[in-house]
Amino acid sequence: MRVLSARKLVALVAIALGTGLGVGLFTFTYARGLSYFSTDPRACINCHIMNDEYDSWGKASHHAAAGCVDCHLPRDTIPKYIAKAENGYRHSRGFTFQDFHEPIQIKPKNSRILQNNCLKCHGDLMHDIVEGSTTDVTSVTCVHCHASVGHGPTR
Amino acid sequence: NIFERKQEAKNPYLRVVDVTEDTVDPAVWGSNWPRQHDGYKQTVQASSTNFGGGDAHPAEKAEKEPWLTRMFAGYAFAIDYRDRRGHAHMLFDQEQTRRVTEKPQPGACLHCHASIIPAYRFVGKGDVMKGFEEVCAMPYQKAHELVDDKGNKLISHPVGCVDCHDPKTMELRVTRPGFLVGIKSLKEHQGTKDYDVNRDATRQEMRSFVCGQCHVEYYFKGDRKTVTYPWSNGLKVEEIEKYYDDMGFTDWKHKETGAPVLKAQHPEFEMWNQGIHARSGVSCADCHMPYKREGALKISDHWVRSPLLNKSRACQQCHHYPEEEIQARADVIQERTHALMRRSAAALVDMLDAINDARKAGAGDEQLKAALAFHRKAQWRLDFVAAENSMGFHAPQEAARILAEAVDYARQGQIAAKAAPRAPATQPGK
Amino acid sequence: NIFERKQEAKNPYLRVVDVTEDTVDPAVWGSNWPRQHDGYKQTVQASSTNFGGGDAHPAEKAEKEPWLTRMFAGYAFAIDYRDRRGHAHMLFDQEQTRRVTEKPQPGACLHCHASIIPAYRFVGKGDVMKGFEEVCAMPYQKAHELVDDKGNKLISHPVGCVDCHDPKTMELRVTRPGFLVGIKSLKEHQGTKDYDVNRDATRQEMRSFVCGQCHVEYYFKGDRKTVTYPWSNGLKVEEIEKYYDDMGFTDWKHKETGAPVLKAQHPEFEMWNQGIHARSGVSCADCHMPYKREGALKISDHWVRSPLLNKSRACQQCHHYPEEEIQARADVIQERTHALMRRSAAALVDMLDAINDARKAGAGDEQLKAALAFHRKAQWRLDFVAAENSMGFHAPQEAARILAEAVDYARQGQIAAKAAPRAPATQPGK
Ligand code: HEC
Ligand code: HEC
Ligand code: HEC
Ligand code: HEC
Ligand code: HEC
Ligand code: HEC
Ligand code: HEC
Ligand code: HEC
Ligand code: HEC
Ligand code: HEC
Ligand code: HEC
Ligand code: HEC
Ligand code: HEC
Ligand code: HEC
Ligand SMILES: [Ca+2]
Ligand SMILES: [Ca+2]
Repeated sequence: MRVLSARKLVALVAIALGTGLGVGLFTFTYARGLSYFSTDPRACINCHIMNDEYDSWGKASHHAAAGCVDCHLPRDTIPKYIAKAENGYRHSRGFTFQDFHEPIQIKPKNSRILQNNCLKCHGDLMHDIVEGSTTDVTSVTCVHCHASVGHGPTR
Repeated sequence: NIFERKQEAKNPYLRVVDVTEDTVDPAVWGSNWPRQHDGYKQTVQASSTNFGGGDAHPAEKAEKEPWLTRMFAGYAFAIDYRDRRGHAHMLFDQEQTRRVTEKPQPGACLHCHASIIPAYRFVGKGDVMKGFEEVCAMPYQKAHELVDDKGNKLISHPVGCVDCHDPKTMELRVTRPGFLVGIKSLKEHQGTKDYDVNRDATRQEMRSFVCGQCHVEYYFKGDRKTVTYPWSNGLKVEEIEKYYDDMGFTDWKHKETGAPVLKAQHPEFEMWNQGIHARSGVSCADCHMPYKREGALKISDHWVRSPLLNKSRACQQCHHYPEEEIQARADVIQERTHALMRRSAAALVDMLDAINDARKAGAGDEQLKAALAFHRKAQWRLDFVAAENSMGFHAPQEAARILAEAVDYARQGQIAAKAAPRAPATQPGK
Repeated sequence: NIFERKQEAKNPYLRVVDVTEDTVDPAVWGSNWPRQHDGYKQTVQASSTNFGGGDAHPAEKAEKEPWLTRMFAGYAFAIDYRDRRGHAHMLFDQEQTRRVTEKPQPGACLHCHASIIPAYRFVGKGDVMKGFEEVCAMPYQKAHELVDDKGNKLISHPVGCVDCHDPKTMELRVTRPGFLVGIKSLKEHQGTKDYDVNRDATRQEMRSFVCGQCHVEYYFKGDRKTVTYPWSNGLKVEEIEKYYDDMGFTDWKHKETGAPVLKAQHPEFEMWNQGIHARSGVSCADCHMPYKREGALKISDHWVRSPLLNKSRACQQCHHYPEEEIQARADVIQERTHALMRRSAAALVDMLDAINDARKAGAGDEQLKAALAFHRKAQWRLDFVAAENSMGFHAPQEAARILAEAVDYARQGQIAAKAAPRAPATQPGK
């Protein structure tokens, strides 16, 4: 492993704290919890449970434009690492205990991250239509019409 | 939560002119929002589909569906009842219809055919609700010719930007008193007190509510002809029927049978509400005003029209099938509905014939009581689907269900008429 | 745990025993594919939903729907007609039904209730088609007791692995002669000559065709009682009716009215074909055998049952709504259908009464001709929806359409019966 930058180290601690609770470092390292640092989509399929999303991402319109983290993690550094810790904890826990809801469903908080990321790339084009509401509950969400951009049609 | 962007309350649009609550002319708004205005102007264009309206000279509906003339016997709709067309024509079409030129109509008609709120405000001296009630009660022509203090006509435009948008923020809002009151009564029925649509609705709901201002069943309440939406028992066909039955309301006495019947008008909002799209949060604007890209901007297409003329934008974002397949799906639904509508109409006509025969043979209102009650029920249902403008698309199974009931009641009416005692006064011992 | 999971992902298909075309016992296959076999075994379990079958002691359908007894007057279904339940019970339930114990039935019945192809092959001396025809023509008990050269019973298992899977490749395949012939005639009608389902169907199609082997409308053709699927005019209710009308087929003479009526049996495949799911390529297996994850493996759930018992896998893969919302959507559809079914049934019963009255008053077959023709049409439609097992879910608008027609024909039959001349022989001058 390469020497970690200070920033990443801080993040690792955050993740480890989250992950440590009830799961233990074994899961985390064996299942490549560190892949949460990576922006390489292949990192996400260190858990086979993400295979479907990976495969479908590869066939959907954005695979050349955006990787998993571009859509699913916040852009700003601190929020990003908090989200990584939170999700890293939950995913590791889920993978170990196999007690999550299937089919996997995006959580409301992660939906908002997603919506923000659409706007990160497409905000200018969207200017007129989203004005005044982006991620609040009364907003018109992008996936209402574009549910297939990340992973192709689901139905 | 920390990674949510703070919402900016600033006004986003660059404005070159000022628009206010009194700016009814869309062209003025057009200087600020030329793209939306361009779309809006397109609504003058002729356009039509298998079942959708929109010709330059809209046909009489009875040309394709001759039974309508019998269904409406004795009512203004038997004189002149045409296919709808684009928003730009709504005021003109109302002025010209023989329902208005040959029959006295109230100012109430203008509620949905003109950019009318400034007129209400003027007449009500600032109180829109009061003005609304007064204008409803005026004769149509008098209301239409209202002028303000400077002698300028108050009513001169069809639905305009100000009817759906707050001129300050450009947010969607509902302006029509009929809807404000109607939705409140519906929400109360559903257990929510003091519902204020402009305060409590979500943005996605507003994308349907602005249309629900007009695309609804209505009646004129009382002598003052107040436009009213009969929703306090719910939006389903039998819930609205109950509303009318409970208050003993009737639109007119059917000329052939004498039954006290109801007229259903364009219940798009009510029907859509029973469908799977509404359940899935798909709004009127999603299909009828889909987003379109113009250069560096994405905007809502203000050319409100049949989505089947615009399938790539209106349907394909959600349904990834070729356009032909999308059209075919709509066709299956609409053709099933149309066949059932014809079937119900045939039953209705048979019933009318049977009642007429019974009358000729001497049966009176008393003997025909059961038959006439069936007539009212059957016709209400058939008309509800026929007057709804999507030919069943907005709620396919619901439309079929309503027509099934229409058939049943019409045939039962026919049976009751045949069984009605003839010339009863002269029958001895019975 | 994670270690195990990574291992599992590697080799799913290790065979420990050999299976052949003659291996009808699923337990043997179970040694190779224990997960699928575990699911298969679950089909013994009792389970039921609002409208779905599955109790341990399936109720007589007439308990909930008493009108069925009158609809089936004079036919075996009036004696004993229960809710369906899981696949494991199919052979037992057939052996036990009073339709079999009290009425003579042909070997044809076994076509869909047993793992029967080896028996056909044996009787046909290698020719499955020939054996099929011969077994159909035998009396039920004789067919059921067939033994092979060694004296082993040939028919002892309900539907098993071999009925849907090629033992060599595990690929899906259709084995039932009724379906092989039926789908060929349908494809021919649609313009495709010489269709061979096992050669020409796509994998996704096969995921429905294996079920269409049995979940279909059928009749026994001719004296030899050959199981036949009446599809050569198409799969819609009126297309199948035309098939029967053209050949003058009738299942039985209705005991009350004497009308030559038809019996509809479980037309799931036909109804599904009219729905939006079929159009969208959603197969029976997608909903009734959804994928489930067992460790790192994804397998098809072989516990074939109501998808409403398994909404997360059966529906949420495509519809991202909470389970309660999915249930509510199904409820709306099924309740609408059920209400319409009751409405048609009431109309049917009124018609039966009217015909009975006319007969009592002396009307004969000649005078009742029109009424009896309506009876046949109405009953066929009502039964088509009632016998279909999804209470309208597989094609909501189509089910409502069919019921609307049923109401119309039943009421017209009632009218015709009331109008039928009474005691005609003695009427002078006519
Ligand atoms: C272009 C944006 C985009 C990219 C890139 C992307 N996704 Fe997604 N992802 C989405 C959208 C949109 C959804 C659906 C959200 C919804 O239904 O509300 C989603 C949902 C998911 C879900 C939840 C399952 C579900 O259907 O709700 C998972 C897991 C997931 N993505 C993983 C991944 C992985 C792993 C990658 C990279 C291989 C990836 N995503 C790349 C946009 C994206
Ligand atoms: C440690 C194994 C593992 C790795 C690595 C992993 N995931 Fe997941 N993921 C899971 C599990 C298990 C779930 C289901 C958890 C749940 O639903 O509570 C899940 C759920 C999700 C969801 C939907 C649920 C939610 O939290 O909103 C998204 C989106 C997602 N993953 C994206 C990703 C992305 C992007 C990556 C790579 C950066 C990734 N995953 C890497 C195991 C993993
Ligand atoms: C990392 C940047 C990025 C993110 C994040 C992103 N996109 Fe895109 N998107 C692109 C690029 C680049 C294109 C292709 C170029 C173009 O047409 O503008 C594109 C194209 C599209 C298109 C047109 C092509 C198509 O698939 O129909 C849509 C719609 C779209 N994006 C919606 C979304 C939505 C919705 C999200 C969030 C769920 C999202 N995008 C997230 C960069 C991004
Ligand atoms: C109500 C439906 C709807 C919603 C909500 C929606 N879109 Fe779209 N979007 C459309 C339609 C329709 C088009 C096609 C426009 C056209 O073809 O002119 C489109 C086109 C696009 C395009 C491609 C433009 C092009 O032609 O290159 C992008 C990118 C996009 N949308 C992103 C988004 C983002 C980001 C959001 C959320 C802020 C969003 N959309 C919300 C319906 C919607
Ligand atoms: C899912 C898409 C969808 C939604 C949502 C929807 N509609 Fe429609 N609407 C259609 C289709 C499709 C037609 C049939 C058009 C045709 O026959 O050409 C139609 C027809 C109409 C028509 C007649 C159009 C014509 O050209 O004659 C009106 C008016 C209408 N809808 C109003 C509404 C209103 C008001 C709402 C919301 C309360 C609504 N629609 C919601 C798809 C939709
Ligand atoms: C102020 C009343 C009013 C409002 C608000 C309104 N409509 Fe209309 N709409 C009408 C009238 C009146 C007509 C018929 C015009 C005619 O035939 O002259 C019409 C016609 C239509 C047509 C038929 C167009 C054609 O080309 O055949 C459609 C579609 C439609 N409206 C949809 C909508 C939708 C969607 C909304 C909301 C976004 C909406 N309307 C809002 C009153 C209204
Ligand atoms: C509650 C709103 C509302 C009221 C009140 C209303 N209309 Fe309309 N009108 C509509 C809508 C929406 C349409 C378009 C849909 C359609 O044609 O069914 C329409 C269509 C029309 C049309 C064109 C199609 C046709 O029917 O020939 C005429 C003419 C018309 N209205 C006249 C009138 C008259 C006269 C009155 C008063 C007696 C009236 N309207 C009251 C909403 C309304
Ligand atoms: C019948 C109702 C109706 C009328 C009339 C109407 N609009 Fe809109 N308008 C809408 C709807 C619905 C939206 C979508 C708003 C949303 O999603 O929040 C919209 C959105 C807009 C937006 C925001 C950007 C966009 O395109 O989504 C602007 C700007 C706008 N309209 C301008 C106008 C102008 C200018 C006029 C008059 C020429 C006008 N509107 C007339 C219903 C209407
Ligand atoms: C914003 C998304 C959206 C738009 C736009 C949309 N639909 Fe749908 N449609 C749905 C959803 C959601 C369902 C319900 C099924 C589901 O939950 O997946 C559905 C269901 C349907 C069905 C099957 C249900 C039925 O009523 O029989 C048809 C047909 C259909 N849509 C056609 C259309 C057509 C035609 C258009 C364009 C005029 C359209 N849709 C526009 C989202 C949409
Ligand atoms: C989109 C999902 C879906 C598809 C595809 C589908 N079904 Fe169903 N099916 C259902 C639902 C939902 C029910 C209603 C279950 C209930 O009432 O509990 C049902 C009911 C049934 C029942 C009665 C089940 C019981 O428990 O009583 C049978 C048998 C059946 N379907 C067979 C089929 C066959 C055969 C096919 C293909 C030709 C098929 N289904 C296709 C969803 C589906
Ligand atoms: C060999 C004939 C045959 C085949 C093949 C077959 N079924 Fe069945 N199925 C039956 C019979 C017979 C019953 C009724 C058993 C009983 O009630 O004893 C039944 C019952 C059912 C039930 C009701 C279960 C319950 O618990 O109530 C469902 C659901 C069902 N089948 C679906 C399917 C599906 C889906 C397929 C294809 C994957 C399929 N069937 C293939 C003959 C068959
Ligand atoms: C074409 C295939 C097929 C044939 C032939 C067939 N069945 Fe069935 N049978 C089924 C299916 C599928 C079900 C489950 C669905 C249902 O109950 O409607 C079933 C259900 C049953 C049931 C349980 C429910 C009930 O009806 O009480 C009995 C008993 C039964 N069949 C007896 C028979 C008898 C007796 C015959 C011959 C006269 C026969 N079956 C011929 C396919 C068939
Ligand atoms: C009523 C039909 C039916 C019966 C009986 C049946 N299967 Fe299947 N089986 C299916 C279907 C449908 C699939 C999905 C195949 C596909 O998608 O190509 C399947 C798939 C499989 C697979 C592939 C892996 C998977 O789970 O998708 C195996 C292995 C399998 N079945 C074994 C068995 C065994 C062992 C039995 C007997 C215990 C059996 N099957 C009985 C219909 C059936
Ligand atoms: C493999 C995908 C898939 C599965 C599994 C599936 N659906 Fe659907 N469903 C669809 C599609 C596709 C449509 C049509 C609308 C569209 O094109 O988006 C649809 C439409 C619907 C509709 C609206 C149409 C109608 O008939 O009213 C309902 C309700 C529905 N589905 C319920 C269910 C339920 C309940 C289940 C589980 C028993 C289920 N679906 C399983 C894909 C699926
Ligand atoms: Ca009315
Ligand atoms: Ca039959």
